[in-house]
Amino acid sequence: MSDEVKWTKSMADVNRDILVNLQSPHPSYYVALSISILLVLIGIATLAWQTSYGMGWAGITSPVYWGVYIVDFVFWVGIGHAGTLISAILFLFRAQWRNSVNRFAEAMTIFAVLSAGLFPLIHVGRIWVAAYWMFPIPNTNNMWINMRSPLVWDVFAISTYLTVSLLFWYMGLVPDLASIRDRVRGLRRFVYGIMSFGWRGTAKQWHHYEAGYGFLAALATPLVLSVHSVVSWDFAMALQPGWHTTIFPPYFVAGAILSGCAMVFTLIIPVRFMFRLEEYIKKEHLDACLKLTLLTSTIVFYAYAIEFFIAWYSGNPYEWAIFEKRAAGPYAFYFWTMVFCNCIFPLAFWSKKLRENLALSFVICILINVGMWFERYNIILSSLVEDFIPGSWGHFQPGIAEILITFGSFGWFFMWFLIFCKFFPVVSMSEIKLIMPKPLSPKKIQALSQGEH
Amino acid sequence: MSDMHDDLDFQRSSLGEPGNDRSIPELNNSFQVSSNPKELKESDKALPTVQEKSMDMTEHSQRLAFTGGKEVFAPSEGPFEAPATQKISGSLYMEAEEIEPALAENESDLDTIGGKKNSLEDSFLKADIGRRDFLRLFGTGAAASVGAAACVRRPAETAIPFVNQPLDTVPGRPVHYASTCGECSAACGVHVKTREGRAVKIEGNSFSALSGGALCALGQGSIQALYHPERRSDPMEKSGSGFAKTTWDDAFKKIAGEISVGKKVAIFTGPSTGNRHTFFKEFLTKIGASENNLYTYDANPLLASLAAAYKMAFGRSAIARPDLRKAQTIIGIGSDFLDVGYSPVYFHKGYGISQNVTQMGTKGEHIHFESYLTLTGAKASERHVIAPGTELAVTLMLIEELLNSENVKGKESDREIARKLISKYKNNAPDAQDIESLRPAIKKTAERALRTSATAIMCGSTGNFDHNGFQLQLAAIVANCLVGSFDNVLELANGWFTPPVVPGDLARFINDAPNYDVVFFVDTNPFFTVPQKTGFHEAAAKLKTIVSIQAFPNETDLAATITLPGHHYLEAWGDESPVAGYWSFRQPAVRPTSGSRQAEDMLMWIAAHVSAPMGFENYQAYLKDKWQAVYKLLEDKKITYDIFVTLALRKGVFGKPDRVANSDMIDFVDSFNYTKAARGLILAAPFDVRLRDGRGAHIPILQEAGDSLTTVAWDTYIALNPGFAKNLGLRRNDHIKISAASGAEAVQSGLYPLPGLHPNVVVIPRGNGKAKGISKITDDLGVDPLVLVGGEIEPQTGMPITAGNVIKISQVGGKFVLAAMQKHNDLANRKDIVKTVTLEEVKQNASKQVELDKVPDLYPALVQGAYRWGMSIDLAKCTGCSACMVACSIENNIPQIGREQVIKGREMHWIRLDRYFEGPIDNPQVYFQPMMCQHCNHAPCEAVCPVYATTHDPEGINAMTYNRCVGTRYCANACPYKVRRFNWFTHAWNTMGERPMDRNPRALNPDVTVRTRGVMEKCNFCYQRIRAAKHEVEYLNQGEGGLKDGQIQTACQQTCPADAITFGDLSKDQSWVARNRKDSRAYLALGGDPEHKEYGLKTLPNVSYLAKVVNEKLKGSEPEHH
Amino acid sequence: MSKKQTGIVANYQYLDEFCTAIETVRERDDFTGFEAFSPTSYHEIEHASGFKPSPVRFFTLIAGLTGTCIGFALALAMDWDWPIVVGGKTAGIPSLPAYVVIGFETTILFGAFGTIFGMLFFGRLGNPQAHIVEERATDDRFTIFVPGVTAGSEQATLLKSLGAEEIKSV
Amino acid sequence: MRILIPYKVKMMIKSLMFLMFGASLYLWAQPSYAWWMWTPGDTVDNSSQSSLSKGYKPIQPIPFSHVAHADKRQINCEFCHSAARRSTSAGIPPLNTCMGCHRFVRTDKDAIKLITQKTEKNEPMEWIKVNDLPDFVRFSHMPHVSKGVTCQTCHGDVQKMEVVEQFAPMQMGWCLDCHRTEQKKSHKTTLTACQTCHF
Repeated sequence: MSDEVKWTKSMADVNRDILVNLQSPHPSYYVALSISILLVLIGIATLAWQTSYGMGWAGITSPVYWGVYIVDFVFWVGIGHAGTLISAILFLFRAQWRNSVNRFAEAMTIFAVLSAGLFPLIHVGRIWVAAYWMFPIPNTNNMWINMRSPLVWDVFAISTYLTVSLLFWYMGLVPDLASIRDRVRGLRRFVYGIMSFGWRGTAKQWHHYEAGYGFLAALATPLVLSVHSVVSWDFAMALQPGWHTTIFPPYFVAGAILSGCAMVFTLIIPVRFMFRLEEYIKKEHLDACLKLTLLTSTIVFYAYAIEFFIAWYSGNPYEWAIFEKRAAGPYAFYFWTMVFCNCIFPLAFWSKKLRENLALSFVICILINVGMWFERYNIILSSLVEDFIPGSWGHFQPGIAEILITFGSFGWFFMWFLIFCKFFPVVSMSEIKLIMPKPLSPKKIQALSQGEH
Repeated sequence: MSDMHDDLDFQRSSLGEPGNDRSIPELNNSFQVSSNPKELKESDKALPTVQEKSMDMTEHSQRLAFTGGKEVFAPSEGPFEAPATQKISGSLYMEAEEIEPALAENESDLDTIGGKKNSLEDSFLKADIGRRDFLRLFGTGAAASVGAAACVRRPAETAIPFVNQPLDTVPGRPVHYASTCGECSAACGVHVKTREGRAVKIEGNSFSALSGGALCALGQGSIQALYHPERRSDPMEKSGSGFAKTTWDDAFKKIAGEISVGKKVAIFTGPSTGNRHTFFKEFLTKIGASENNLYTYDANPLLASLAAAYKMAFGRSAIARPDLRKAQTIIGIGSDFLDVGYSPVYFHKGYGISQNVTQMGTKGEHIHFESYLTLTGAKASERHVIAPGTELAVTLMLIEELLNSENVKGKESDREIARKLISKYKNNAPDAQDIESLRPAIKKTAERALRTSATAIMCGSTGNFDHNGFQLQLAAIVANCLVGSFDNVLELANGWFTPPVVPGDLARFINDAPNYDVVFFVDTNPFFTVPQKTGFHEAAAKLKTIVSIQAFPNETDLAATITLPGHHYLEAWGDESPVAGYWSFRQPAVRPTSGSRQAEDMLMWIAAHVSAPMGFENYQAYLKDKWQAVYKLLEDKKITYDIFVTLALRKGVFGKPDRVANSDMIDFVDSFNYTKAARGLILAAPFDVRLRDGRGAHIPILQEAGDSLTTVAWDTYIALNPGFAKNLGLRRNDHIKISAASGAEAVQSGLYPLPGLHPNVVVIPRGNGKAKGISKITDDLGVDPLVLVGGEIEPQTGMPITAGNVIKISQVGGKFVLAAMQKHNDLANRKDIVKTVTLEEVKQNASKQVELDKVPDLYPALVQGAYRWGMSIDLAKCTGCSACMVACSIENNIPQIGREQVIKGREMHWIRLDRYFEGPIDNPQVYFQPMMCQHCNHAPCEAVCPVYATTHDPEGINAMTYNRCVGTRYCANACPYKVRRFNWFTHAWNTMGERPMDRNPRALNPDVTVRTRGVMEKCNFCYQRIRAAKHEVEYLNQGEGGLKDGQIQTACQQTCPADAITFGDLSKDQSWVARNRKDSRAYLALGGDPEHKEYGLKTLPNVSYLAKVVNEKLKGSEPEHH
Repeated sequence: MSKKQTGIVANYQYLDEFCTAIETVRERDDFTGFEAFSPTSYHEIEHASGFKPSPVRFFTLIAGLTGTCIGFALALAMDWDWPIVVGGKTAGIPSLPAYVVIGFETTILFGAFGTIFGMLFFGRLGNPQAHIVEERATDDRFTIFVPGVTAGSEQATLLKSLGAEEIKSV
Repeated sequence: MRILIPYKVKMMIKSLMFLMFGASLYLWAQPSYAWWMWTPGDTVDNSSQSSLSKGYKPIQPIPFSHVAHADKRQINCEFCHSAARRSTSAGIPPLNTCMGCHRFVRTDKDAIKLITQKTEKNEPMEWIKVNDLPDFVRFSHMPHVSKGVTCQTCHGDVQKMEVVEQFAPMQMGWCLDCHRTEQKKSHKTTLTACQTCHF
């Protein structure tokens, strides 16, 4: 694919252009950062308020015991998926366009998982004992945790995912940090020197690095597929109609990748603008990203359809009642928002012309993010509101705490992301050099072009 | 001895000996500690003068002394109160701080209590702190932090033993006191469970022949009134527009002074069948007034109208006692005898036996005619909706049809009166043509009534007392004569009901009021329950002095010039004789908790100051004297008087039924006047099932339990026929206004379209809409439909006419969201939630045993412990009275959360009463299903908990470990029954809700952990009771051969008046619950259809249901009405 | 490596010349201890250097398998410590299917750590005093460092002849 | 392009952010303190803190000596703590139990004078609890005493203690040590069931 890319920059420009963000980003960067920090502070204050008085300040109620917090959790875990997908799976597939976006896709993964990781804690009723029970040492109770609970699987899956993503991301960063080290002086040189582990870039290091990177990618690949499967088991393992289906793992993974790709795209556009990376994140790369979005969108479309089909085909009255209500009940708005945003609008990406229209694509990707949020809202809430016993049916309306904390989590995510952008190369410098035209001597080029003819 | 119970068993020796002399637990305070009755009297008398300082002491010691090593009380003061620190120099507690005196509630507290230093005490206890604070801070379990700087925290709790431990008190073990419920005139026997002097639970007295161990919701909830924080502790005197505190002495002297002026004194009191009215009469004569100055009144029109009707028909002051156990056919006409009749528990018990579905498929019949849906009507095997106001017409038509039948029973003279009545009625039959369409049904009913050997006809409701309300009772008597129910089902000659009120007294009082200077209003609230237009309020306003003696502040207090806080019935002496000849004694179960006094003692004191002493030291002595008469009934004189009192208390009811010869009916036809029923939209204002006439309105649990039919809690709903509402373009929760046809009076509330209503009837329950300023619970809550009622008073009964008024509806606009707990009202075509069978099917399957536990499973069977606890709920018996919900809440310290939170759906009831409508919307089949934790053997909730907070007990219980719970709420999601409850707030000190329904720590059950916010909770089969019984048997060797079936009763089962709930050991084949599980009607909720190898969710609950028996199975359900 | 080695640095602009240079010098005895630096990892350099497959993979394998064992052992040990019945299923072996997730996750986690440690170990990373011979080596230049020789030596001449842009001594 | 923010504005923004951070910390800190102090059932938790409780030795209102009573004079534990066999609580003796002897014995001691005074005034003695379980533990003395567990097993040699102190950590793991051993012996499955102690 890189063959088609028209590079205007050469390898020599890479470091200079990309590291420019270490000095002076566009002023809009500061605006974005302060908004994010404000949101985080609001979220923290809301959480303090909620924790000191009780979960009642969120809209969750009986029978909707899981609400927006779990929606956010699944949403953020989903967002996190694209990063590892792009860096690991596409690495194994040797899809070269990933080299231009993988760095911040990975960063996005980490910060999204950081956001996601907060939500189980925000969600539990007794945050002050939850952490201790999960790691019960010293174990004065002689009691451990229930390894049969999908929530414990979640803890393992999410923490493994975060750790492995972090390792993967950091491993990719090491050569770039060494580049920075070699470009700065004083304290910064010292700090970056420590962070780069003393990377020197010898052929031997590169040799082991490549091997390690490959194995890490190979390990991360099943992880990507498993994390959202495990998250989906939180639902699929419960008896709840609308949750208790075997299609959930692949369905969730596809949805996660869809939302992740859309989020990558949503982030590329402003980052590309703020850090003037138009020459490195090329239109062709964006195009590839949109194609991936389209692919996952169609998978998700299929999953929605098959979910309905199975609900009908199984003949389970409880199951079908839920699906009937999803499409035509009081929560139909969320359902149709989800269908339109995730399945219908992305169909525009079939057209190359529309794909090239960045503004339109940007809007559609934002809509996909909205749609994916509503997908989780739809799955979690519409199933809970009306399940088996009609006498227990209820209704749900998000509470003020949930809304503020959701915004807070967006602030949290963007805050870390923006801080990352300021201090680390947004584009993987060592990797983008790989996909740029190789620095061959004019002799060699001549020889090659002659060989072609 | 008693006819009902001849055996004198002392089996329950674990009960405290509630003897005459040890009936108040003596505690450590400056009261005289006495072991003989005389001294106790002294202390009772001494109470007012010493209570100020010592009460606090008592309460705190009651709270603190030996709560099993645990303090379960949540601090009531508030979350952020600064803790005190105390100087303790232990090995770990290096830091020591002086307590700041400012922490005391006020200076005087310190001066009087903590400030008096004791030099000896000083030498040992280094820190000088006010004891009050010491107790308050340490005793509340709040933990004073010591050595915060050292980061070591140890809550220093104190253990305060008795000074003199009463003989029957073992710290940590409950003492039960037998007494009699005082919430209504039915006088059910109760056992009050006390722990270290605190009453923690009221249970029905299982020896009581009347209530049989059951109790209604109101009786269960009344414990919350005992410890209600808004009870007054001081007498109040009117000053200006408000009230000012005064002392008892001043108040008494003032009253005595006013009385001695002209002796124009009257007493206006509530219903009583015991010695209370006698005492009042004696008091009145003693101070020189007439005994006719006693007026008795109860808002329930049934009491007066029945008394008046029987007086007219038989010339006796007696009400026939419907012994429904014997009835094979029960015919109800506009009656709600099960929910708010005049003895709901007694009727429930009889009804349960009458309507019991035997394994052979037989069951009593119940045919019901009513204009709006009641719990009684919902239970009927056949229900007919009639136009409001036509109850009498229906009864007369029934009489006509009975007469037409050749099998008609009854004496010839009675038939003659009936014929005369019918001919009179035929001549001016105002409503006959309206109900002509019902004639086939009534004819069939008449035939059925005559076909069976025992029939009871129950007429008249508490709410629908219209112009014909009294005549309806007369007609009912005639009808009952014609089916031969007198002395068959209706006991009139042998143990009849004593009328608790004298008919006509209200009307008489309105007339007589100008003659009086001082009127005592004792335990009655006519200022709320009598409609404004009757003139009662105006008449009363002219009185010079109104003395109001109430256990809880009410509207009468607001209208009074002097209010004196009276005793809650758990603090009071008393007696009732609900059935003539039978006596139920009432003794205090606790020391007065709020500084109140016994009403009769106050009167004695006043009498003494008017220099007309009553001759007794106190009311206790007076009663002991009166009870000598009952003692004389006892033939076995080996039993001393003291033992007799103990025995009588324990038995609940004691005595010998009065007997008279059967008398003939008097011809009353000439004074029988039929008033034509009003046409148009008619108001029905029945009592709320739990709040009754408003006497339960300040009890949070009763508000929160909600109406069973609409599930509306904390509100007054306006119920309309759904079709009618639809035609008006109204939907549920629309804010509507109901106004009187003439006049500006109106009430506004939310609309609830309730199936089973006649289109012409509007139901607005009474009980709420109390005056502002009485209680924060009732402020701005609900409306009182009585403002729509005209001022007419029925002449014979003296009762205000509260029904049959024409009203109109208008829309206010917008929504008034009712706090309805159930959002969906039909079964959504789901087959394995509520199952129904017909009697035919029961007959066919008589010999069949179902095996609910045989479900294919991959996993090996679990290792079972010695027991497998299980429960069975008979849906054919459950009447939806919701006593179980209340009992469960009280037993298990379940918080009440208030209207706003109920609207959000966060009610905490561990046992939920699901109600479903099925079939035609105008006359639907109603199913009630108590739904609590099903204790699944394959519980979906357990496996998903990350921290093992909910696990499977080897004895079959789905255990919930609160302290382990982190509140992921996954279990609640996984539970298909949705019976888990989450603590959204710490309700004990949550100030977020708008009403203080916080639990008073004193009323908490010390055997059950109080849950904090963020913790899941649910039914645990009252494990505290299971463990107590097991320990009793295993370690105290009480009861040989292990636990007996039925020895452990869960709170819900214990109180169930319909005996719908069975609890026991499923591993014993012959236990009651195991047999119920094999019954042909047994099924598991969401358990599929095991007969066809469909096992549903395969959760294998240990709770099984017995299918409801219906006349015909309904194919599908009517579209729901939202 | 307390003392910095001295030697010469040859910078190359072009990848092909750099590869040729590596291929040439790695056969020669007088280039012992030479190091080749590149800003990114071109497979051409790896081929030119003639490396054997990296032993990092054994780290991954062993650590991964250890993870699997630890995952299952952790779950089973907790069950063995207190077998608690939930959902009608006894703890331990009958609940093994549920522990697959735990085992899987620990496999990945340990495998990832093993890989990283392998990479760090073989790459001699985590070295705070790394000898940075040429700063442009992480930017756009390919560099060969030959220790213990001077700028005027035979080796320097050879490197120059192989296309080196410049020769510096460090 | 680099935008220049005036130094003062920068400092203002900085201090504002600092303040907000501080405020949010405070918002956190206060409720945290409140949970710690006021959450019923959480007051004594299973964290390592309460293992320090072992050896807790508060000063009691009077220097009551178990050595003098239980050791020298061999008064049986259950003579005073009489509820132990039949109740959840072992019971601290009421003052009249003390006065049974001390009406006549050692009346000259200050401590005895105090309890005499208190008895006369009908005032209770306020002992400081030494062995205190959290509210959510429904411990019962009855089965333990009835099954022959000696008092000393859990409370230590109280008869040797001049000032009573906490002998055992009284934590769940410590309870379980016995319960598990017993369960292995007796196969009584309820011994380690959660609901045995928590409900």
